[in-house]
Amino acid sequence: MEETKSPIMDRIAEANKSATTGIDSKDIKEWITIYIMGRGYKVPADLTVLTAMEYAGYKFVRSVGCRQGFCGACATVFRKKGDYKLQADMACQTRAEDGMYLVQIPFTPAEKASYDLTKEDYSPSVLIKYYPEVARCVSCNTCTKACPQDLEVMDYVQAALRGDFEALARDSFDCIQCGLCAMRCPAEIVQYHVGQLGRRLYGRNGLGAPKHLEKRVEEIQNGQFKKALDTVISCSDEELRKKYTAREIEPE
Amino acid sequence: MSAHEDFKLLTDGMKVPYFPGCTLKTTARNFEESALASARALGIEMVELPRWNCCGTVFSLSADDLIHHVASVRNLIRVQEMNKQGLVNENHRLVTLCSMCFNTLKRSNLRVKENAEDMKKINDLMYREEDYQGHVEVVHFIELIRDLGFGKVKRAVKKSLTELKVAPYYGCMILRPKEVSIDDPEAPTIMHEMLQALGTEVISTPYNKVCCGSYQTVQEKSTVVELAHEILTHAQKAGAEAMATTCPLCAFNLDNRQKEIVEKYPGFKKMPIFYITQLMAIAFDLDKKFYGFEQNFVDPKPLLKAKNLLKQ
Amino acid sequence: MAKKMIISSENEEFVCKVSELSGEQVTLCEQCGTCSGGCPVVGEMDVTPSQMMKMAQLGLKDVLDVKTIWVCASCYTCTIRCPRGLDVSKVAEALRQIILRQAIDHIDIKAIPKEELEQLPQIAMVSACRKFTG
Amino acid sequence: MAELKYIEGYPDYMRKLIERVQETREKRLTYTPPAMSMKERDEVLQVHPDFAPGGKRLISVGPNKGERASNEVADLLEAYPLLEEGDVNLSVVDFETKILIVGGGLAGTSAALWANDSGVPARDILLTNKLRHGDANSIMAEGGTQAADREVDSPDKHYLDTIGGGHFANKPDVVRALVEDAPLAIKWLCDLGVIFDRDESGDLEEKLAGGLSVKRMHSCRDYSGLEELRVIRDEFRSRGIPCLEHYPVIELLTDGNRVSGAVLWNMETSEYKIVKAQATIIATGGYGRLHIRGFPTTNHYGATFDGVVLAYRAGAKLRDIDAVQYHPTGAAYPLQIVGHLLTEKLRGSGAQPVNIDGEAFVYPLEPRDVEAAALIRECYVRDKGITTPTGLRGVWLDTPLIELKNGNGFIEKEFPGMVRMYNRYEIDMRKDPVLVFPTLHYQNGGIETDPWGKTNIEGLWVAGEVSGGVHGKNRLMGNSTLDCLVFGRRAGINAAEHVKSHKNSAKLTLGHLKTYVQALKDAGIKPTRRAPILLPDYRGKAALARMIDVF
Repeated sequence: MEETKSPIMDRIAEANKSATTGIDSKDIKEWITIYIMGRGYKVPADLTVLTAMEYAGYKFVRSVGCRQGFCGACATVFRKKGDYKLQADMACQTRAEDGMYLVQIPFTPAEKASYDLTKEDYSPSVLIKYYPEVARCVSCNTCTKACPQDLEVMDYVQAALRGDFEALARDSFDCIQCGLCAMRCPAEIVQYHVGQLGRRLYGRNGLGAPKHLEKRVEEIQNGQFKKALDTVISCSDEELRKKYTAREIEPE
Repeated sequence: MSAHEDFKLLTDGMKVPYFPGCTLKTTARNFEESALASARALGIEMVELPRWNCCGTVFSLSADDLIHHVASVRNLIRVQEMNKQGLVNENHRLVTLCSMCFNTLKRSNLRVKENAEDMKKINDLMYREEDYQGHVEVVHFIELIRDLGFGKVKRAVKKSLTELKVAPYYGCMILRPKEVSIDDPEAPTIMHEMLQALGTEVISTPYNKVCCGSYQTVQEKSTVVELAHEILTHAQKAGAEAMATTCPLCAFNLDNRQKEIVEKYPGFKKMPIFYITQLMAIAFDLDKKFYGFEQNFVDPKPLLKAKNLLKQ
Repeated sequence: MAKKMIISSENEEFVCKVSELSGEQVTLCEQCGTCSGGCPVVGEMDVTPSQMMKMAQLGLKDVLDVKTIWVCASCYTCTIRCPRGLDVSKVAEALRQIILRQAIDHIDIKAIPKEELEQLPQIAMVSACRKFTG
Repeated sequence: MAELKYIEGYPDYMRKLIERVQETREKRLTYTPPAMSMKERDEVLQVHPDFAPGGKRLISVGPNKGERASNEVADLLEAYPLLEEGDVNLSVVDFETKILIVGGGLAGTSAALWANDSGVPARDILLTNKLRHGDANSIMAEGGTQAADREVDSPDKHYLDTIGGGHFANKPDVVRALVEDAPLAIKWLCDLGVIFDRDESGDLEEKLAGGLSVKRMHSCRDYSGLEELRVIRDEFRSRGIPCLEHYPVIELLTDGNRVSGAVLWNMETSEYKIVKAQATIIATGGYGRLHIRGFPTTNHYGATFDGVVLAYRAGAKLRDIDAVQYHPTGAAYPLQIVGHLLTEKLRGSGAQPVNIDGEAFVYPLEPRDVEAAALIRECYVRDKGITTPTGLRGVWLDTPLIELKNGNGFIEKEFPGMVRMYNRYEIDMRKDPVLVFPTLHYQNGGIETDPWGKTNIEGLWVAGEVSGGVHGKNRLMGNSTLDCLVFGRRAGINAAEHVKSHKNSAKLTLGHLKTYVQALKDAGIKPTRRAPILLPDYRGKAALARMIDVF
């Protein structure tokens, strides 16, 4: 038995169509042509490369993930009309432009070293030990040109080479591991794996263990909060609500 | 030496751009720390490039190869940027400590200076950077000291290393090829003079400019063991108790590889290998923390203790 | 008895290739042997530097198979002593590059044992990679 | 409209509307609309999608028969399976493993690591993903993870915040496990190398958030979820634990009322694989991509409710499945980021919702559901919303106010990722307001769990957003990544103990399908829908209409 309909919700669903179920052709005013793997498709203007490809009929299994620029799955290489430069970006974050020639990189083949950080000491030689190819870097900065997150990729690879963990962690932090830098590196370095190992070493050893955390973990393991939790759990629903509304909030 | 007296004023407050190189941040940190401290003692402040990348050693010799010079030219552009930020007052020189960085940077610099077309191609490739103008001059640390006059070094010495018999070891990169050499490639004297200024007894052998095997240490260790053994034993026969060098790779091949030398030549007596700046730090009686002996493979402390040159 | 050699256009092409890549006029070498005498690692070589220059002059392709070009430590002793002003180290580099540019690396950096890699300073790894990998 | 002319990221007509916002900004610096009274709240909630009529109905089959759920959820629970008994040959087992983990976000990956740490060798664990390992909702968490590890804080305070936030509907013993294990989870992450934000003294920097009484949000700049996941994924890969990508589970296998394995389906070759497992842990996340009531979503492409559908058909009990969480400020322009979450901290730092006339119309920090309802009312009841070129409506979020109130550079420092995101489209959020509209965000309920991740079905564990009971009717900020870490760990440990003490003798059958399909027929449900749907479909109508299956 359907509950009564809500007209507002229907109007919302209708208005949000372009983000939920795809656009109907009758609502579109401007059209552009993009070339997906060389084949031309007429698609609405002002779509992302991802939604434009979906409009054209592609149902993604690969080359898609979060759809919001976090996961790096929709790495795309493209040339704009009349521009010789090869560009790279996230399909979900790039506006489809008229005359754009594009192809997606569904997977970047990359060797990841296996390591147990409890057995490694905190020294630059660990990076060379697992990724000796870092020494092949010719500082040509091609990786930086490929990075959709505008990171100075070469800088953090150089930081890895000279064992500057802090600079490596800072410059590589916003990396979403999309693989575009590794695809274009003439020295065949997998920059984001090097960044990952370097950041973990820095996280473990460069920052120092937070003091109060160790203490609190011990307290919990010694059952120091057992009593406090027992009491609050045994409160009646009514007592709990009173406690909740009465609790004071720490100032900003 | 007196001609250089008036230099004393000139050098105080000299702030010169300094290119460290990757190895001076890792296995050769002691080279950098002793050098920076010794330079300060001489009134020279070596200001590290705020942003730099590996020099891309060894200088690529193929006539058509430009990509391998991009690394060096990019560092020279960083010197230009540094001068604009007013971090230094020595605006056209770049000081290096490691001989290999010196050689690579200087040769790449010469190559683009002498070949406008190569310069343009490299500048075009690095369209994200400003263009390299070609005004930077790459200088080695001891070359900088020589230009200031060894008299200044002598005056800064507080504890003369008179008891120490040291063989200077030049290696290849600061002597050869001619267009980058900081001294006479066949009969160099610059390190001899530096060691004399520090008060040591200088032991000279023809082997002080024979190659240590350089990068062969990665793929053909035996080559390095043979060469290092020759170089070390000749110096010892001439009475040397220690050796001084300015290249982290020579240091590695002569110092760390003594482990393999002893395995092959059991009779071999280990000998400490110093960076020349470590000897400067001792002679200038600087704080112990600038000596960096913990990174020397053959422990130099017993020898220094025997010569009562070691502060307790 | 002298060894009979036929110099064909293929050899000539090779001579031009080596000259162009090294930027050196290899035919100028007068075989005085100074480079071989001064070379610190000549003991490890199967063909001395001057013999290498001779093979380059004659355009003999099997100079690409010699151990010499991989034992060279680029110390430039030959370069400063050559009476004809030839840069022998550049000829050795040109021969190496002809091989490396066919994506045939001379060393496999991933095969270097981990304990060894952990010790080698950056300067050794960077220079070895430049010389022995494409 | 003629060819759209863009001026600094906005089409010209929207640029003119922004001028109105600029005109009233000065006045609004000192004026903030008062918070609503209880009566006003109830009144505005009538337009909130979770309360507005017509969105829900009673489930007609399965363990939760007779309970209310969103129509989209009920549609999937009442859908027919993708395969019948005879379609697959269950006698040939492709993978025999001790622990099968379905879903590779924070929960699944933690479960695998902790099972491995509890003695199950890597080769006896199998993690399957529908997309790539790690492309999950987890990596989009920006705010961070809660844990009561400061001196002034304690797990019981965290307990009270969580229960109060969940409208007192959470399961007490489960919340206890959550708050007690929280500091252990943070410690575990630190030891693995996660870089949490630190204050000057080097201690963990912890922030406040909506509904929290004490500062206990641990963040990693604004990539908290991503940093946590990529580190534990790196550890997972270093241990060589087997992992399948693009291999969703399309049906569980049971032996009586025990889960004994699953049927996997290779999305590229369309072949199925049979997995026999002593323990199965479901960690498939939420259901944002169902676009409940036609709302955009913050969720990733694979959030399609598969885990709950599979478990429900095998007899698992659900809890609080009616509680849908909408976040009031999802980006509404440009299309590339529609639905993307704009963290509550923007309003906390001074940004104000503003309508087309430049008026502030709601107190910025109302509870999430009330704030969302107010924005909807402004757009669809009072028609004071702004329409984007593709038809969406939204209101302005006046972010420049933050700079005026906290000083220049505050936005750049506090929201670096967001500034970069908007810069991509030439929009400078420090100078111009951004357009927002509520977005579907979190599945509060799910498969009921106990403190050890166990469900009412033997051999089946759950962890993360797919589970029900931890968050009651409304999840607090920072409790989602925590839920994944804590119950990923507990499910992993508990499953490991189970497999070490039991022999793997179970049979593989699809018996539970027979009873379920019969129940559907009895309830008069025609086989028009099939589930799990695996992926949403955004293909253009035109292309779909002319699509034929040739091979």
